[in-house]
Amino acid sequence: MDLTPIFYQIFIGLYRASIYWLIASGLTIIFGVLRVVNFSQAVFLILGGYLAYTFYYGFTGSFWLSILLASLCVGIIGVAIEFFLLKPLYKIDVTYQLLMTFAVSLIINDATKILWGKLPVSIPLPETLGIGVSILGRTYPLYIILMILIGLLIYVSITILINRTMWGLRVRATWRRPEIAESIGINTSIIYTSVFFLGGFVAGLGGSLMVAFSPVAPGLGDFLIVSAFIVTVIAGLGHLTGAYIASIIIGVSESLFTLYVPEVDLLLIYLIMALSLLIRPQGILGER
Amino acid sequence: MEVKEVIRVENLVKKFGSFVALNGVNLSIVGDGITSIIGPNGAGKTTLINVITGRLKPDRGRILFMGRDITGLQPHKIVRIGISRTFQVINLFSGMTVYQNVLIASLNRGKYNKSLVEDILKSFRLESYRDLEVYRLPHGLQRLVEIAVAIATKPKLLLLDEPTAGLNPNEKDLVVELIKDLEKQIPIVMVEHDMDIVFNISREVIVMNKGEVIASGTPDEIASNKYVKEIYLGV
Amino acid sequence: MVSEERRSLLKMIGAGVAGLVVGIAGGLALAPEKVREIPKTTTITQTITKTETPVAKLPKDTIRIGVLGIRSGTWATYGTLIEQGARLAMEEINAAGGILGSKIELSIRDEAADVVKQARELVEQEKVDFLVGVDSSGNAMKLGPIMPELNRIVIFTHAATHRVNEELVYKQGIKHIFRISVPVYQDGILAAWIAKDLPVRKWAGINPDYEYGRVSWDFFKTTLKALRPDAEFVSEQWNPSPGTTDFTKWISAIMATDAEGLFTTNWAVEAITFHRQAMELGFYKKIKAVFNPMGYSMDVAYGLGKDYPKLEHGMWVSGRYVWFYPPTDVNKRFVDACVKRWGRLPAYSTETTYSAIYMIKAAIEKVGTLDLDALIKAMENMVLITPAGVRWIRPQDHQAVYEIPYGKISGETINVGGDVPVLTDVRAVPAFLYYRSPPDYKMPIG
Amino acid sequence: MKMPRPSPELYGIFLAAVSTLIIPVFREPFYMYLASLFMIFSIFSMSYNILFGYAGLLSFGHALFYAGGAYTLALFTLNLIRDPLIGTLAAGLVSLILAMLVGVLTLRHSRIYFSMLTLAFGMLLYALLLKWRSVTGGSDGISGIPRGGIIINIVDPIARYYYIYTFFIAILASLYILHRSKYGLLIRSLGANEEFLPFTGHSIFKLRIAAFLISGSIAGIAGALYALLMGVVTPDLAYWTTSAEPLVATLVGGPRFFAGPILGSLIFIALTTYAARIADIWQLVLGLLLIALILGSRGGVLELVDRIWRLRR
Repeated sequence: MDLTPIFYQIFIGLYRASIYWLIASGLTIIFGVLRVVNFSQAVFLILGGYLAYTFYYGFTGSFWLSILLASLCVGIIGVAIEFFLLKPLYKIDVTYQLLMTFAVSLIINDATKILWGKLPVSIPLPETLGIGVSILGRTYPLYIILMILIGLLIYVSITILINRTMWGLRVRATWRRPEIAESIGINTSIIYTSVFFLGGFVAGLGGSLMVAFSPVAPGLGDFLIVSAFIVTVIAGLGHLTGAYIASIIIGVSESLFTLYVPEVDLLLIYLIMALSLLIRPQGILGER
Repeated sequence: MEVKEVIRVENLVKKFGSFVALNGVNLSIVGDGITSIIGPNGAGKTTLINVITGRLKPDRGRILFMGRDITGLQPHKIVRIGISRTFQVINLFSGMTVYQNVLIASLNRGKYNKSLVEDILKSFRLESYRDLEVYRLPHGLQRLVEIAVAIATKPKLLLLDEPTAGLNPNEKDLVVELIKDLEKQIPIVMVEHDMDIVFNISREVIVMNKGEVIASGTPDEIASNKYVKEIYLGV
Repeated sequence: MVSEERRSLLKMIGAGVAGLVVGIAGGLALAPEKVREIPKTTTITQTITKTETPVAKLPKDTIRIGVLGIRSGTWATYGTLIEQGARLAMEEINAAGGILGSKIELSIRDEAADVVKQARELVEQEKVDFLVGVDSSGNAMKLGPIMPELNRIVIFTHAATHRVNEELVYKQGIKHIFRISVPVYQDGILAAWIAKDLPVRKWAGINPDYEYGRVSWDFFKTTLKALRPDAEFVSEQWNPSPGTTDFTKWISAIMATDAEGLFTTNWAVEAITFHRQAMELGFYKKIKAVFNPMGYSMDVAYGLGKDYPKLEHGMWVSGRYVWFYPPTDVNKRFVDACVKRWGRLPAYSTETTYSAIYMIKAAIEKVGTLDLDALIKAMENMVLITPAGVRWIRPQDHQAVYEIPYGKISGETINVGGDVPVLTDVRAVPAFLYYRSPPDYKMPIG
Repeated sequence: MKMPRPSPELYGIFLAAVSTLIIPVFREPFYMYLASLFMIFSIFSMSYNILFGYAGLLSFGHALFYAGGAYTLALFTLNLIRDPLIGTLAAGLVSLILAMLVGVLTLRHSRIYFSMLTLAFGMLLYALLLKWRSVTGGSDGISGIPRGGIIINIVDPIARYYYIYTFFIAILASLYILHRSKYGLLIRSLGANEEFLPFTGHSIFKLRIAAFLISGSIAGIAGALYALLMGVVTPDLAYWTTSAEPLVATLVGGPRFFAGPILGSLIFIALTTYAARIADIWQLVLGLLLIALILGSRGGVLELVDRIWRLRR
C-alpha cells in the first residue's frame, strides 16, 4: 500500500506537536522552578503573534526581526507579570498564583481586542519560506519543516541550558527544593524572573512564528491552553522531556486519527488524557 | 517472649537521591516511659520519625508497631492504629480555634465524645483560649495545643519531634512538666537537642549518627559511653 | 421635503422594477405559479399606497430599537458589522425625517453576555420597541422562545439555523420572530444546485463541528446526490469552531483521498486560515473546485484579498448578500453609503440589519401604529425592495425569501479600503428552487 | 458549640432570603429574572465554595456538574418523566455520579494537578455535548424544556420563580447546617492545613471526595434550575468560562465565609449586567477585579466587613 498519506499525516502531526510544545515547554519550566502553573501561557503565544504583526507592519518590515522583537517583548511582559503580580504571592497558597495568571489571561484576552481590533491578523511568509519541497505529489512546506525543527531546537537548547550551564545548575538546585537552594546562597528571586523570561520568550517565539501560518484573533488562547494543560498533565508536571514526548504523542495521534477515525476528533485528546490518568497517573516520566 | 514491645524498627533504609538519611536502622522500644533519640544534625532522627509516621516511604526495612507491620501505610492509617506525633515546626490548623483543632483530632474513627475534648482542654489548661484562633497564641501555648491535638487522637504511642525547639525557658518548663504527666499514661519517643531535659526525664536514650543507631541505653550508660562522647558530645 | 420624498420614492420604484428584472432574469419562470405573482403585484402597489394615504403621527416621537450582536470573543467582529448596518439605516431614516416623524434610537448590546438577560433588559427596562440582529444560532434559539413573553418583534439578521423558521415559527407558532437573512439553505442546497453542473464527481468536506457545519454539509450532500446521482462523498472532516488555528491535519487527510471537489462552511478567521494553509500544503493543486458559502463575506474577502486562490473549476464563494448583486440603484446607493460611512464594502450582516430597520419602517408606515399584531400582519407576506434585492417575507414561517448568487474568484481584485477579490461567472438560482418550504420542509429537488 | 465568628453574615443571609421573597410583588419581570439568576448563581457558587473555600481545591471544571445537571433535566423531562421536580432531583443524582467518576480520577493528585484536570474534564463534557448531536442537539442545544408536569406546574413565571426560591432557601439552610456541623469542620480543615490533616487521623482523599460529591450534586441542581428558567440548554454551559464565574463570585464575596458566595453572586450579577452595558470588555473588568482582590483582600468583601465588625466590638 501507499505509505505517503500516513507519512504525511505524521509529518503534519509533528507540526501540531511543536505548536503544543511551544506552549507546554514554557508551562513546564515555569512550573518546575516556580511551582506556578501559568494559565496565561497560551495567551502569551497569541500575544507573540499580535506583536510580530505590529513590528512587521509598524516598524521593521522584516519577518525574522519582527519575530525576534516579539519574542523578546513577550519575555519582558512575562518578567513584568512575574515581578509585579506573582512575587507578592510566593509566600501564600499556590492556588492564588494560578488564579493570578488566570486573571492575567482574562486581561490580555480583552487587551488584544482593544489594541489590535477584533479582526484576525497575520503576516506574510517570507519568500524563502513560501516554497515547499515536493515529493510524490505532496508538498512539504519549508515553513512546517522549520516549525518542527524549531520545536526540537527549543527542546535541545533548554535541556543544554539547564544541564550544562551555571545558570542551569542554579535552576536545577531551585527546581525541587528552593529552600535548600536559598540556604546555599542562590538568589532564587533572580532565577524565578529569568525562568519566567524564558517561558515568555518561548511562547512569544511560537506565537510570532505561528502567525505567519495561522492568523490570530481575540480569544484563541482559550482553546490552546486546554490542550497545553492536558499535554503537561500527561507528561507529569514539571518534566521537560515528558512534555516534549507528550506533545508528540498528542500531535501525531490526533493527526493520524483524523486520517482513519475522524469522528473521535475533539474527543481524542481527552480520551488520551483519561487513559494516561488511569495507566500512569504520575505522568509519562513522573515518579510517584 | 516480648512483653509489650511498643515499636520495633528493622534495617530501615531511606535515601534522598545520593544522600543516605537512614542506613539500616534497627531499634526496639519496650515498655512505658520516655525514650529520647539524640544525635547531631543530619543524623536521621527526624527522617526516622517521618518514616515511622508514614510521612516518608522507606526504601527498605520494616516497622512493627505492637507486633503489627505498619511499613509504608498512609499517615492517617498509622494515626488510627495508634501513633501520633508533633513536628519540629509547629503544625496546626492555625486559622481555626483551639477547640476546633482538638475537636478535629478527636473526631477520627467516627466516634466522638464531647467530654474527651473538654477533658483534654482542661488537663492542658487551655479552656480559657478555647475559642481563640491558634495563630493568636504565643509559641509555647501553640506547642501545648499541638500536643493536645496529638493526644486527642487517643494514641498508644506519642512521637515528639523537638518539642522544646524555639521555646523560652518558662515555656520549656511548661512543656517538660506536661511531658512528665503524659509519660504516666503513654509511652513517648522524643527527639530532643536539650541534653539537660534528655538526661533528666528519659528512661532510655538512643544515639544516632549518619543514619545509624550507634548506641542505646539508660541516660547514665549513654553519658558514660566514650564512643558517644567522641562523636556526639564532642568532649 | 415632500418633493424629496417623491424623488426617493421614484427611485424606490425604479429600483423595485430593476430588482424584478434581475429576479426574472434569475429565472423566475421556473418558480411555481402562485409564487411568481407576488413580486409582480404587491411591490409596486404597496410602495405607492404607503405615501398616498398619509397616516396619523405615532404615539411616541422616538422608536427605540435594540441591536444584539456578538461583541466579545473570537467572533467579536460580527457584532460591529451588525452595528454598522443598524447605524447607517438609523442615520439615513432620521435624516429623512424619521418614521412618520418619529426618530429612531438604537441600544446596542453584546449577545455573548447572556442574550436573554440583554433582551429582557432592552425590552423591560429600556422599553425598546423592536429587537434586531443576533449572530449566533444558539442565541437565536434561546431568545426566540421568550419573545411572546417579551411581547416584541425580533428580526434576526444573521443567525442562520433553519430551526428558527421551521421549528420556532412554523411548528411552535411564535409569530414574533422574523428573519430577513437567509437560512442555511443557501449555504448547502444552493451550492449543490451549482455544483451539479461542474465536471467534478468526488467531493469531500471540511466543516466546522457544530450545527451550522453539520446541517449545511448534510443539505449539500442530499441535494447533490439527488441532482447528480453519480456524485460521491469520499471524506468528511470536522474542525472545532471557533478556535481552530491549524487545519493542516484535515487538509492532508483529504489529500490522502481522491477527492476532486471540496465543500467547506468555515467562515470568519477560520475560512481565512483554512485557505492560506490549503495553499501552503498544495491542496489546490489537487482540488479542482471548492464551495465556500461564507467565503465572500467581507471579512474573508478582505482577509485573503489578492491571495484568494483561483481554481480550475472554480473557487465558488458567496455570502448571505454580496455587495455587487443585484445591480440596482437601491443596492448601489447602499454600497456607496457604506463605503462613505465605514470605509469598506458592506458585509452581509450589515446589509441584513440595514434592511431589517427599513423593514420595521415599512411595516410601521403601512399600519401607522406600533400595535404588535398589526405590525406582524403587515410584515407577513411583505415584499421589500432592499439592497440584496426583492425580499418576500414568507407568511407561514416569517422567513425572508430572496436570492443570493454564487460566483467564482476571478483572480482580479479591486481596492476599496483594501483589496477585494472580484467574482466572475456569477450564478443566481431563484430562491424558490433551493428554499425548503412549509408544510413538510422537504429538500427542494427538481 | 458557638459560631467561630459572630459576624454580620447571618443578617445578610436573612436579608437576601427576605428580599428575594418579595421581589415578584413589584411585577418587574427583568428584576425577577435577575433575582432568579442571582438565586441560581448563588447555589452554584455556594457549591463551588465547598471546594474552593472549604476544601482548598481550585476547580476550573465545575461547569461539568452545572451543565450535567441542566442537560439531565432537559433530557429527563423530555424523554422519561415529564416533571420539573423529578427532573431537578434526577439532575442532582446524575451530577453526584459524575462527581464520583471525576473525583476518583482527579482527587488523588496534588491540588495544582487537580485544577488542570478539572479544566480538561469540564471541556470533555463540552466536546461531548457538541459531538453527540442525536441526543444533545449539538451546538443548538435542547429547547422546549417542559415546565408543566405530573407533580408540579411552573409554567407561570411567578410559580417558576418561587420554585427556584424554594430550592434556594432549602439548599441555603442545609449548607448552613453543614457549615456548622462537625463534618463541615473536617472539610474546612482540608483547606486550613491539608498537610497536617492526616496526622489527626483523617484521610485527605475521603474528605476531598465527600466535599466533591456534595459540591457536584448541588451544582447539578443549580444547573437544572437554570435550564428550567431558560427553557433551553446549550453546550456553552459546559465551557470553562462558566466554571470561572462562581470562582470569581466566591473570591469577591469571601471564600472563608459562608455568605461569601452569596454576596459575591450579587455583586457578580450586578457587575456583569452593568459591565456588559458599558462596553464589551467585561473579561478585562473581571481580570482587574481578580488581581485587586488577590493582592488586596484575599478574604473578599466580607473579610473587610468582618474586620470593621470586630473593631466595633
